[in-house]
Amino acid sequence: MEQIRIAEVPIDELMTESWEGTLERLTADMDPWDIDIAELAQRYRQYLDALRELRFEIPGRMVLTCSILLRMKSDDLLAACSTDQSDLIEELEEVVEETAAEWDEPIEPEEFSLPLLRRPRRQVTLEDLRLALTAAMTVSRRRAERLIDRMKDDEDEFSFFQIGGEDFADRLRLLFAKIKKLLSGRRVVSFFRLLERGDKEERIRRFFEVLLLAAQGEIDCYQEEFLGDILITLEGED
Amino acid sequence: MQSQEDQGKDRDKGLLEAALFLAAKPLSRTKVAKILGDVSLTYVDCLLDELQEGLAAPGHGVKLHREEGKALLQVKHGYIDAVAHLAPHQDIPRPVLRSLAVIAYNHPMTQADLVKARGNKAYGHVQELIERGLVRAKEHGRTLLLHVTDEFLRYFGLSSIEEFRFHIELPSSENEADKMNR
Amino acid sequence: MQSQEDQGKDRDKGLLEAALFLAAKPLSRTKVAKILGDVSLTYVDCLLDELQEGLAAPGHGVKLHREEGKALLQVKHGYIDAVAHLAPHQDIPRPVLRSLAVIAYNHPMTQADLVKARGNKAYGHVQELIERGLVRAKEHGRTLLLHVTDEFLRYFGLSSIEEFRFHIELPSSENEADKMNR
Repeated sequence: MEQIRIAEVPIDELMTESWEGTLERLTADMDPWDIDIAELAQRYRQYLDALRELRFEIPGRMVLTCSILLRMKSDDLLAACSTDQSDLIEELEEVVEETAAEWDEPIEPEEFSLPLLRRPRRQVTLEDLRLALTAAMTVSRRRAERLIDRMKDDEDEFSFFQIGGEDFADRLRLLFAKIKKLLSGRRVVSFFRLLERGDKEERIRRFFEVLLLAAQGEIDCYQEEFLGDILITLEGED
Repeated sequence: MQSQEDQGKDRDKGLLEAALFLAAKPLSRTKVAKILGDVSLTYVDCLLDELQEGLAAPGHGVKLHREEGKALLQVKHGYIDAVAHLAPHQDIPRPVLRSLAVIAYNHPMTQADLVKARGNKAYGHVQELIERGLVRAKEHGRTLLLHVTDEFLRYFGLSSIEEFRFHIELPSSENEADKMNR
Repeated sequence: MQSQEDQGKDRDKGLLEAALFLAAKPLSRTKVAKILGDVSLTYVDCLLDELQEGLAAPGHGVKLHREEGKALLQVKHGYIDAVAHLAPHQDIPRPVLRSLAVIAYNHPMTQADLVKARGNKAYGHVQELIERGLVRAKEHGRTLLLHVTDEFLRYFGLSSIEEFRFHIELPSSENEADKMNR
């Protein structure tokens, strides 16, 4: 005998099922002429537990059905022979029908409607157009100013690399020493090994210095592949 | 020929209609008075009465709803179902909307009371409304207590649940001229 | 007493008004016909004519605007400035309006110049403005030459593009800057 598992019953069905339907479902595997009341009461309680677990409201008539089933079960167990089961079933049907009748007539409220949302869109006025033009011009002016500022910044950055100052000559000397040290025993050194922080600013500065050392004939630079690493050797090593 | 006075009144009536047409929220009498150029509230009431009466005639699909000194144009109840789909945000099925309306009107309300009012299908509606973030539920004894959320107010462009009550349509109010003058 | 026919027509007029009142976008004649219960387009036109005529009378602040088989309720020109602040939404998005203003001010102007002034997003704005019939574009070498249309003039109630230029004498006062950022 395969028992009905509430967990396998689709939620929608559970929610909308009538009490008779539930009883039918719960007794589907039983002999209609020999319903095991004890077992049915047990299953009905499981069913209510399952509903509670799903946080569904449990209509009063279901609780009532369950209580009547439990009473039938106890009657059954308590010497049942003298109890006329058909009377009990009649009683069950009557009370359940009465309660269900109350439940089936939900108190209809006066019908509400939610507000119908409107999104009134107004036409644009000449004043809006005038303000839009002023705003567009301001934005456009700001954009132009930003562009000029950026160009100025670029110039400032360029002045940072200005050649000829003491510092710069020193830096070149230090870099050349570093390259020679890194090259001791090696044929080439990667450009990236010359970097300490590796940020964009340092990379540009170092690249500029490397180009100058190459231009001065101290080192040779080459790339094995397009956009690949820059490899540095001492001039005339090849 | 029209007198100058009549022309002035026509202008004011036009302005009142334009203002109510553009405003998505109820307009207070004082606001209307200001728009008309700081006129008296008695005059505003007079114009509102005329407009209300005019719109109440057959052949109009819109009516003037007045409550607590505020006024708003609304679609007449009998036409709502035929035109509701034209309004923005009508993606919630009507039965679910009705359950939402009941919750909002009784806010906060227990799920048990909602089911009494709307039947067993309301369980599903509550689930859908929670998923949409329009309603939240708190345990409340053996049932749930349902609240509408801030998202609900945002969705309907309302500033408070009281404003929602202003919008609420009760079909019986359609023909009650005296109610409108409250 | 009203005949049944009159009652039916009143109902249709009410429905039409309700639909136009609620609709966020212009309604096509075929859509109206459907809302009225699959009536003929001739009948729809007849109702639209009547509504348009009725609203044109003094004392109304709203008019029926019809264009290319679509209809829409709009505030009459004379009233818009007084009530515009009541509607949070305008029917041309702000960035598109800015591009339109630049085109009108420089009219005619190449698309390339517009993009220089307004950035790449201006390509999309031009498309939208052409679709709305406010701007037209003619090929002009490798770019487009943009003009405002008669519909543009009608929309803003102008008689010529010069009148627009006259209206928009650029402000220089301080508080104008705040206003622009509204």
